[in-house]
Amino acid sequence: MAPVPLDNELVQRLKARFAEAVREATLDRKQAIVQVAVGKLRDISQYCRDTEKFDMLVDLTAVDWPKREKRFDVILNLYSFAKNERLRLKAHAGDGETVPSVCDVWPAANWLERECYDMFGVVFEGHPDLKRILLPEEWQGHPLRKDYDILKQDEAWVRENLGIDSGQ
Amino acid sequence: MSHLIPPAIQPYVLPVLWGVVIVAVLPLLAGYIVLLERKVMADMQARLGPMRVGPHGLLQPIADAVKLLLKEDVIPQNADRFMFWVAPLISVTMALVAYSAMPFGPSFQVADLNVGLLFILAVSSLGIYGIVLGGWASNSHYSLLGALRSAAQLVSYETAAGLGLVSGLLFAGSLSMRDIVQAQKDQGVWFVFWVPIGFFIYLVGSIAETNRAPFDLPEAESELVAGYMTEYSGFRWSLYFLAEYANMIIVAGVAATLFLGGWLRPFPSFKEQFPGTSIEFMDLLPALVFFALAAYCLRLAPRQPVGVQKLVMAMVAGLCGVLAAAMAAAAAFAPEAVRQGVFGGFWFMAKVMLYLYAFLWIRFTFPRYRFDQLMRLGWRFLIPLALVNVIGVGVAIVLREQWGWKHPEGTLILTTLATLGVAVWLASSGEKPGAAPAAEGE
Amino acid sequence: MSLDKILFCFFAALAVGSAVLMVTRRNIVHSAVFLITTLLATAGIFLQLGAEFLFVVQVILYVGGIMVLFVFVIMLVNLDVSLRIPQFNRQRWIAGVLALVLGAQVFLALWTGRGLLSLPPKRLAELSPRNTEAVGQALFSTYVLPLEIASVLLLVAMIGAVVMAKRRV
Amino acid sequence: MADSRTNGGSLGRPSHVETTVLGADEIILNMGPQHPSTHGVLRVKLKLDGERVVDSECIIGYLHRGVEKIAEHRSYQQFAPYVDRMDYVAAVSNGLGYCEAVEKLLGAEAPPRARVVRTILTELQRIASHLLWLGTHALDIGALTPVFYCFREREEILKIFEKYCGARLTTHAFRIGGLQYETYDGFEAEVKRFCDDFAHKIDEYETLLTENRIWVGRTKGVGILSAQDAIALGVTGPVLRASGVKWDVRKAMPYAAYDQYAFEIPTRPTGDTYDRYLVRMEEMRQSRRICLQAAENIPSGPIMAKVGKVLKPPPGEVYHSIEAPKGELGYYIVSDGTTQPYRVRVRPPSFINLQAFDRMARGSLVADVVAIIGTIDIVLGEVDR
Repeated sequence: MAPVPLDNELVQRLKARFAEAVREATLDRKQAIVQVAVGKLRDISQYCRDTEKFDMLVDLTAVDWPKREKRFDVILNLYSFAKNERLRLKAHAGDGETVPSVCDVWPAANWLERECYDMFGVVFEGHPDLKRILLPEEWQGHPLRKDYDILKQDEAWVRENLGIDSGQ
Repeated sequence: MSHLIPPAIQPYVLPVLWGVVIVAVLPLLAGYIVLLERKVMADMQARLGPMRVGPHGLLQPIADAVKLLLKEDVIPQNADRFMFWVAPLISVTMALVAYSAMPFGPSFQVADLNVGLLFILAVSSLGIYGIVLGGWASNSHYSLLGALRSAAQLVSYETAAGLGLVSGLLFAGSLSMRDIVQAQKDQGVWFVFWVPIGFFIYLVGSIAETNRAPFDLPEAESELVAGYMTEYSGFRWSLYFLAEYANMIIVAGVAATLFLGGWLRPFPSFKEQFPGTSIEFMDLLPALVFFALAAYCLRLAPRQPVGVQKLVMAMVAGLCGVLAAAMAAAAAFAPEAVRQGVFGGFWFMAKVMLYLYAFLWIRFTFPRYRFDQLMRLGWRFLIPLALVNVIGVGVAIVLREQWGWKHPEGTLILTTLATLGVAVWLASSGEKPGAAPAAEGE
Repeated sequence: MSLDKILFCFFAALAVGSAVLMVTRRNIVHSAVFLITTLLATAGIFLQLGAEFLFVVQVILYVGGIMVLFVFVIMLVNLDVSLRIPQFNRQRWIAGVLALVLGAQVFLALWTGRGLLSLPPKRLAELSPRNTEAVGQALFSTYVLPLEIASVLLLVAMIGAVVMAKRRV
Repeated sequence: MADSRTNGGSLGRPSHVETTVLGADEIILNMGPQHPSTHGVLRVKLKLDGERVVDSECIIGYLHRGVEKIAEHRSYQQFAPYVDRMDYVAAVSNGLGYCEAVEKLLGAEAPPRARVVRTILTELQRIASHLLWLGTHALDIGALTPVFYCFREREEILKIFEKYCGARLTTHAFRIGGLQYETYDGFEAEVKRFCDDFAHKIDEYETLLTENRIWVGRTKGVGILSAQDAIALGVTGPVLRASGVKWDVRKAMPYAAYDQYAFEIPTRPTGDTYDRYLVRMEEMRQSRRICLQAAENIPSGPIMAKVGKVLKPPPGEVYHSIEAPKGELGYYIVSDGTTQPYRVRVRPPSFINLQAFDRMARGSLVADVVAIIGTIDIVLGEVDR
């Protein structure tokens, strides 16, 4: 059940609208995934919400592929009440490359993008206030990156604020 | 032995004696009311409550007292030490002073001021300083908010409660606690039956004045951790606690005196006597109550797990038995005065306990008001209601005094109904719940 | 020296002493507390003179009502500010002179009327046992007009206060 | 009410409720992280204008344990117990979501008997979670008694869990591919008995609260969340349904065995605290219905699908979500063909619902904040993960 290419009306409409910004569309475990150009992410989101009625942003997260030259997958998980179907938008983003924020499309993105920035260091452009949400403000490093070892931590911060040498 | 005492001191002997008795007994009483409260709460909440210390937790209050005495007494660093130290004293002193005019029985009263009722109100209203100053002195925001809340709450509900009392006072025609009870004796009816609404208003007002749920915003643990008591610990804290329960007993006593006939026993007209003797059945009732208690404890005693607990339970049973015997003896042989005293005290405390039970019942049933709702209830519902009630009662009395209506019941029933109508109207004309302008609160 | 005298001296000393302290404390809350003790001491003197009603009114209205609101308001305002403002101003000489004059007057008055200074032999309460009723009678028969005027005045003040408070909201 | 003013006026020294004067009447009031009714280590910064909340900020993360990072260093089975520690008052639901997600990733499917048992346990867990919510919510608003009744019934449910899998709270009840344990004798009977008792018990709670004037006064019109806002903010679960959106994963995209049972999705029009209360009460009744139907006939057969000892899902990704008591609980799992997930993303309902707190709290009174925090029904273990 490897991913198979997907070519339904939705994808065609998307392709028609955003030409090559729609990189590829696949169907993995019967779930639609559309990979788009990171620059167009916001416009496509806008279109998906207004025209395609994907009115809820279920989830926004990222996956780290350090070996790729654009290491991050930014993943938007959309749901449409009208059609009762899900759509996953995926955009490749390099380290330090800014990703357009979708906060103004779905307010729900606010905290999700903050968490994404917190955990991966993906910078969202146009986010009202992009700062760490789960980790302390002054924390160094982004834990969910693959090169961030599971035993690693911001020793300086821990020593300074918790008064202990190591959490482990 | 009265000749042994120099005449200059003589008038002061008995009051001092009573005072000592009150000060000595009250903390114990308060402790056991706490136990009662915990037991009632547990019963209402499908639990057992304290069961460890002594059989059925009978020794819990003593254990608590010891714990509180031995606890470390923390004073916050930036607190105003003097105020922090003196505030609980104010609370508890005022609460105790108020007892001096409280008639526990026809003879058991420290001093019968001719403004007794006002005196009690006045002094117990001074307890607020203990709360406000304590909250301010401990220099924590929770405390301060609690203090200010309770200040505002007390001042506003005193008005309502006072007006509720007035409706009863109009019948008593005196402020002396003793005369009030006497008036009810002469008129042959407890005033609660004449001004039920006045009683109700005083009930609500007194709950609010003692900061009990659903009006316990000053110590609302889910909002302000413990209100004005947040920074207190150990003995000072227990002083506040003592003051709170002492105040509860005071308001209960006032209600019992003014509305429930004080030390008068129920059914005064029922004078059936024991065949052949001059013992009235009603006089045997207290003895029966204690006897039942004794029997119950005796039945429980052998079931206690530990030997010591068996012993304690048996002792409790014995105590109740002795009391029962004493009551019976009093009913049978004691001279009139003693009998009056004993049974007066019994019935008075019985009424106080009844009133307190209502407190607990309400506390465990209702959620807490929001502050603006509380204020609205006080100012927009209770006070207007109380005013209408007082006016109505006044009219009824004028009808009786001036135009010689011997039977004011009719007018009083009309008054009550009219007031109820007003109450319904007020309740319905209040704004929608929830949408609350914070104006009244401030 | 009878018990009455002792009590009287106690209350008087308490009143005067705490009055002085009230003026001299820097912390407003402390001043308020001393004002309260002053009022209570006065109330005590009333009680000792057998005027229970006055005593109760003093306690309920001044101590239990007005002063509570005082303290309430004091706690609403920022105390740190009040601690910094100067407590005494420059006119202490004038004040001193006036105080001397006043003191002289008081002393003179006391000296001339020293015969009357002794406390009444027996407690007034025993002369007029039910002075509450007496006060009531007096208020509603002899002095009914002033009473009504005063009450109307208070009512007006109350309504005014409510109106002004409402305007804020 | 005076307190907001006093925050500014009182001696500005540190304490649990730190306050600082901003403008004429603007105050910052800081609740938590140690506060009796922030349900854990939530910290809320409120900007007040007098008594009104004009702005609010939730400061979270005090309980962050890096669950998603841990997942990447555990095999699929090893990670299963960790999910119980997220929403620790609804561990069974978490387990169900994870197991089904991994099954989807593997292309496997639990046998029918396992699915029915899962449904029963999950619905019981929903009732237990809602009971806990009801008790604490009522306690926050000052009703002392309901919490004990709620725990009484919750205890029954936990006993059933304990008898089934040995654990009460963090029940690692399910396994990838089905169930580890066969149901014990009398399982159906006990579930049925519980459901029968519960019918009366829930009326008992309602007699304490639903008609109670004070309760209505404290909850009606408090923390209103419109349907548009709810959708825009991604709110799910009872909070969404109380705003009038008739949506439930169990109906929209049935999983486990929900497609076999008849149950209603309760909704309410206005979306205030009172409506959320009613919706959750009704949900408990519906869950009871489901349990009864399911317990009627549990199909016989195997309880474990053939998934093998070592799980090596083919490369790829899957998103699977279930209707947890708090809302839509989703798992987004990426596999790189090894025995350990390459990435596990949890879509935590509490986290996303909490985001709506600001929208609910604005314009309400300080005293309502406690009620609003309670009505969102968050579990900090899940918010912070």
